[in-house]
Amino acid sequence: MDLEQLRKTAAEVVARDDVKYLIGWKKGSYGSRVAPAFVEDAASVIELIFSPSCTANLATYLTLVEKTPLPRGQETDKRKVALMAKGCDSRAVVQLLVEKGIHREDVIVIGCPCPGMIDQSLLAGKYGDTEERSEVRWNGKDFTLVRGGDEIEIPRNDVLAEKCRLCRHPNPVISDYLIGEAVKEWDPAEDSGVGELEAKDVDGRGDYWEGQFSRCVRCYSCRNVCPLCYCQDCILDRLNPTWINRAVNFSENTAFNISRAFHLAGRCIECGECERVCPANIPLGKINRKMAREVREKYGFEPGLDPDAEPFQASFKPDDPEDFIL
Amino acid sequence: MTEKPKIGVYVCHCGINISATVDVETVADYALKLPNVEVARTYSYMCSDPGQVLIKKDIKEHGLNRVIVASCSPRMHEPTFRKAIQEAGLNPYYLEMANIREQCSWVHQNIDEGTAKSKKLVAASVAKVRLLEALESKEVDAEPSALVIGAGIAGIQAALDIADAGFKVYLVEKTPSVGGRMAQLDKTFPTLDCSACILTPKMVDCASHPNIELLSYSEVEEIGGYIGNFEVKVRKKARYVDFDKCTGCGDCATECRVKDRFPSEFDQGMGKRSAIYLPFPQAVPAKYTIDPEDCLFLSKGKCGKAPKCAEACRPGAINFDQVDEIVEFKVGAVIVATGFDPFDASRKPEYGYSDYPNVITGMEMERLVSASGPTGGKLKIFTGEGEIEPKEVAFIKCVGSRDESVGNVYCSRVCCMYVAKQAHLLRDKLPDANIRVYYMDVRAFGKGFEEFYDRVRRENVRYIRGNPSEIFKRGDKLVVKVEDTLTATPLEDEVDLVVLGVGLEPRDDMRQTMELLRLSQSPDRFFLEAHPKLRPVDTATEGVFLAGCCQGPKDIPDTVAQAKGAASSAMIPLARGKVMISAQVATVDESTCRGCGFCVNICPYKAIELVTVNRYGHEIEVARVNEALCKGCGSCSAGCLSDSIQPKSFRDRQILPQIAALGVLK
Amino acid sequence: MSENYEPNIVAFLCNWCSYAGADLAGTSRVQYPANIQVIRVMCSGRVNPLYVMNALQQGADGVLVSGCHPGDCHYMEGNFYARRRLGMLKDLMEFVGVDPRRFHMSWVSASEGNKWKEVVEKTVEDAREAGPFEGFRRRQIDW
Amino acid sequence: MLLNKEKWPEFVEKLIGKNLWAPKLEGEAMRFALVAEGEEVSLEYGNTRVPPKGTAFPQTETMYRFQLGNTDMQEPKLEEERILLGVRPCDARAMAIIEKLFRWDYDDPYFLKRREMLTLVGLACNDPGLNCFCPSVGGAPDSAEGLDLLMYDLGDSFLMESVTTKGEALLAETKELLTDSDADAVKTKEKLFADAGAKIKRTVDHIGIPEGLPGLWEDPLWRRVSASCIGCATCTYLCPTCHCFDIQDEVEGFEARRCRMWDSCMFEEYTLHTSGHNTRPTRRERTRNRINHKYSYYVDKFDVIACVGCGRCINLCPVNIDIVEILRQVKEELQ
Repeated sequence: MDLEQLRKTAAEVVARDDVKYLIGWKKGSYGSRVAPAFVEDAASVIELIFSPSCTANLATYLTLVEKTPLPRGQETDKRKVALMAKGCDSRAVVQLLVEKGIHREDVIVIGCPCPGMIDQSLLAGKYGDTEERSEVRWNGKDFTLVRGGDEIEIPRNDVLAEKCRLCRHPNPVISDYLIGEAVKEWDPAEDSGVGELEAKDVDGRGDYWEGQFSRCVRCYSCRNVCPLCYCQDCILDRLNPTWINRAVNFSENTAFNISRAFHLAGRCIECGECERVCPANIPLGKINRKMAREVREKYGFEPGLDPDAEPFQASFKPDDPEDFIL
Repeated sequence: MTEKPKIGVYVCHCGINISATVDVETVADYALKLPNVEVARTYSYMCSDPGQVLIKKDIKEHGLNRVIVASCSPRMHEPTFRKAIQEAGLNPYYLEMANIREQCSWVHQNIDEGTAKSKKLVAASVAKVRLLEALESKEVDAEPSALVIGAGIAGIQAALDIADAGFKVYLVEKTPSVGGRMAQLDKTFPTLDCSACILTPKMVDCASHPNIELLSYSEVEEIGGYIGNFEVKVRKKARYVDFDKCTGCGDCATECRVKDRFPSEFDQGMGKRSAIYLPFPQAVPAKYTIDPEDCLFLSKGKCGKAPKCAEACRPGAINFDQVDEIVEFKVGAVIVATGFDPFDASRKPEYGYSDYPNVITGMEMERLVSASGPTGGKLKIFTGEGEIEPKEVAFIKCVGSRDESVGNVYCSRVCCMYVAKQAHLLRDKLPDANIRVYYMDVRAFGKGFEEFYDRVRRENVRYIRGNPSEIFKRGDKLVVKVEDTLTATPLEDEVDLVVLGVGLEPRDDMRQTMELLRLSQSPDRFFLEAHPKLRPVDTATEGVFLAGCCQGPKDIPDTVAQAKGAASSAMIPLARGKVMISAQVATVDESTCRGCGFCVNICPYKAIELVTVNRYGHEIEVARVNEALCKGCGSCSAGCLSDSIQPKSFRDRQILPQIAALGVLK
Repeated sequence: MSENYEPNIVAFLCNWCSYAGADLAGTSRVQYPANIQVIRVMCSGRVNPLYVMNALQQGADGVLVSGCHPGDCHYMEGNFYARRRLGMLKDLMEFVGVDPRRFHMSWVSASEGNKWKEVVEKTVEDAREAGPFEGFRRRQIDW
Repeated sequence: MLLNKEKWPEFVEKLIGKNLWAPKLEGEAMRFALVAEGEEVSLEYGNTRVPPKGTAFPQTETMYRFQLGNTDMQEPKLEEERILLGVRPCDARAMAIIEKLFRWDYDDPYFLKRREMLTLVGLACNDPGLNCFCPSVGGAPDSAEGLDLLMYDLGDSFLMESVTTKGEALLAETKELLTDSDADAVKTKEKLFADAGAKIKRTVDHIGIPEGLPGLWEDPLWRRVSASCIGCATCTYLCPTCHCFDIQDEVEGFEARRCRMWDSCMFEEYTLHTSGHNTRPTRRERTRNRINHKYSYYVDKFDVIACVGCGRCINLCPVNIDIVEILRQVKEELQ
């Protein structure tokens, strides 16, 4: 990744009068963590980075904008927002366009072709973690961890995030600027996580998910981090009617997770954020990927690729599968 | 502030229809213990006058504000009880019915089971009725005009009736002339009237009627809106002939450089026309049209030194620069009279229609026997070798009808009689010919049909029961291979002419019309009526009616009758000037709507649009329902991720407690 | 599993086809198991797939959704939406461990009283085989 | 007293019958759970993912049950006594800190009854976590506050020190497994835990912060530090001192219960009024509140910082919002 080019482009973009800010990544507060950066002026572009730690999908911030009541006479800020986007992030942008969550003219996509991201917990688990800042870099085939004065070579598959192992779209599917060259796509690994579960019988899967969902604390980080969960008022928070009780127990947690997964069917762009942020380590990605695969294979649809597509959940084909109908 | 629900539960015995397998007293006792239930009673016939009086009296005396009737299907008596509680001063939508007859007492025999299930159904009704809302039906103004699509006999008749009643009619016809299929027919069965003689006056009438705006050579492009307020866009295709200047003299066609080179659609391709043409001599309007594909000047850009038609036209009506024109107007009702297509006989290759010129269809026969047809009414048949006057003629019925192999299971209803009629006409013209009709059944069900069939048989037309399997050529004859199923004799019948009694099929372009008006098809692929018995001219789209063969095969009198029916139905909103729109429509909570537009995509009635609203200074998009267009199906709601769009009376907050009651209670 | 376990089935029927079909079964005095209780909606397209989950959570052992045959929908397309949504839901539920025998969908027209009976019998039988729903039922959790 | 590690399984066995809860590995994370077999207990952990506050302050708690349209209430029976084994000192301190709130203007029966029935057996930290900063906020890897009994891992044995009579009772019950401690053991302990304290690198200088925070009400730093917040409850639900709850009526059919459950000030609806007005309309105000509550309001009211430096909110924040970093910036603004 050419940081020079990134920062130059970013400076150019944020200097524009019609741009509010740029959302990108900067170094985090410890270890090899990164944090979202909101760059408002050209001087601040120096903090922007793009590294294998930039696993998060920043597209969620496009819809997290809080619209508090404006004093009378005050105009809304209609300036554009620029966003650094990897392949998966750009799919979220496309899906948001499909769902009118954002308008094309309101967003500038700074496409970042993505050679694959790391899973911080894998890295910490296998290579330890430090309070002092470190950095992970791409070194062509693998990763290099720069910590203290040391450079540690890390085999790619040791710490590659699961979503990246399965990735089919590492290059941005939409962009206004492209930083560097498109990366060569790799063969997505077989989705063994989903496959193993499918191999179980239905009770086996029930037991598995009971173990998982029982741990859910309903912090809603999975929902809040999801770029496509952008309802003003989520039905899971609703009291009239109450779809899901607030009580935290296996029953409500399961209902919550089924609802969440169902709402994302045909919409999820497999950025893996829900699973990454879950403090209870619930493998939510498995459900989302399972549904994404069903949608792809049975219905021939893949979300987040075509801004002009009809939303999957709001369309049908006369020959949709109906083998399950009596 | 919503008032506290006070519920009355009325459990009907329905004579012994319910009480034989449901202990209605136990059900009522149980109901009385449910939350907010003030009164619970049973009665022998709740729908009877005393039954209704009982409810009304309780509403007044106990101050009930919700009513549950546990009786028959709501599809049966919901309107009855709505009316009853309304008469007692309650909003009619404060009613819920528990179907303990059709879906309980009649289908379960064990009284314990029936009683237990009835209790749950009543409890579920209590759960829902507490949360129902008062609804008001609204009225909107209706445009006092109608659109009729298709100007065959059905469209013409419907247009004339509506126009005669004093309403404006837009009559849209795709082809250059009105008249449709009936204009192509020679005589009509069983009366043998001259088809043209009875039709042409009506054609002329509809062109000259002050209330009819005839849009010939035009197609409907778009229909929006709803009953009383349809917004219509029509494309008037360019004729390349100035409509007002053309006198219909025909000099242009005579002079056309490609004179009589093209198969005439009207003559089923057996006659020829020029590139500039009048479809048939009696065409209305009597205005010439240039076929842009046939015209040398329009298709190739060059026609000699200059187009001869333009030179020949004294009024100077030829205008090659003419373009399509879009006409927009509003109507209150729409009649679809788009007709049919004759079955394409080449889809039965075993009959050799594509191979042998002396295998012809019934429609071609009509043109052949017509005095105004391509042969002037003479039966000259080209066999491939030469022209003959046929001596041996075979008719085959049910070609493309009652035939699963071509996907048409239905009977086309007219073939039996038109074949009989054509056999009769042929007998007139060829007194010595041997005429036989191969048939599966003869269905002579209409007025005068059986008599006519008898007459034809007496005229020495032989009816042989058998469905030919193949037609092939042997020498200069056609061989019809068939088994006479009455005598179980295989035959190889040598003939000069085979007439295929082709059936009627839905029009090739009907999908367009379906999408325009959101109509459905019945299994036979013709348009689906709202109810096969009681609403045969209505469609599921309110304000849209069907006339003629687009709804199913029909003969002329049935078509005219249905056209008149459709016209009279269409005139109801026009005459009232108002239309009632359903109260059970979807409604949007704009404070939670995220403006994704899923509902807009889903709505089959285009009843939802995204509008920009100001939410505390921010411009945001939210969905909005046009209540007049909404039918309350609720598909939008199930697709709404934020639960923001809800059909009234079937809201999630009304259904979820029902689910809970059915699930939890034992 | 209890000897005399009777599955509790909640069914969602569209007003125009399946509810009418169930009414016809009644008018024709066709007999079928009493385990099924119907909630009438205007169109199968109205059935929010989460109703199915909700019904199981709230005590149903099986759920049935029934609508018009494709092409026959009173609202033209509602059943197509229902088919797609509920097909997805079925896959999802099965993946998270809900026995597929607990959820069925059918097309029953207004004239198919006998088909309605068959559908009910199949739904009840399947739910019976699957046994009482012990998954994420709300009642079992600390009420 | 000393417990030789060879006797550890026996020690655990003895407690199992007494409703013993201890950290268990669930998935990839540790969580307090009921122990059925001794082997399930694991003390190889930095800290549990979810703090044990739920044992006295359950995430969901039934207050009473009722029927719709009926005023009769049934209260649930109170849970039995239980022992929490392996509580980290920070989490135990947190219990003591939130108890102040639950005893404040009136005694909260739900919390106090449960708290009373708990015996907390602590385990001092030999190896504090990456983002631990307990010494900065009044704690220590071997703090005994809030505990009934504290165990120090000395390698081959645990040094057991009772803190309360409950702790003493427990030692008495297990005395056949214990041996008397000696000066060496105490020395080892002191050395080990001085070292443990020294391993802690992250620090917060809170001097002046409680008094200073109100003055930074409109400071731009709040927008800065909250910009990336996604508004989830990870930081608050996993916080051992966060104690906010919401009360809801849950209805099923015609039966209902009134219950209370954890709430989070990071949720939009936390301060949403029926009118639609929200006193903390954006994540800026919510983040500001979280810091103010812990480092100013609570200090003002109870004279203690409502943060024990366990580091969970830092470790698990999806977007690397780091309370140590925020407090550093606060301090910077104050100077």
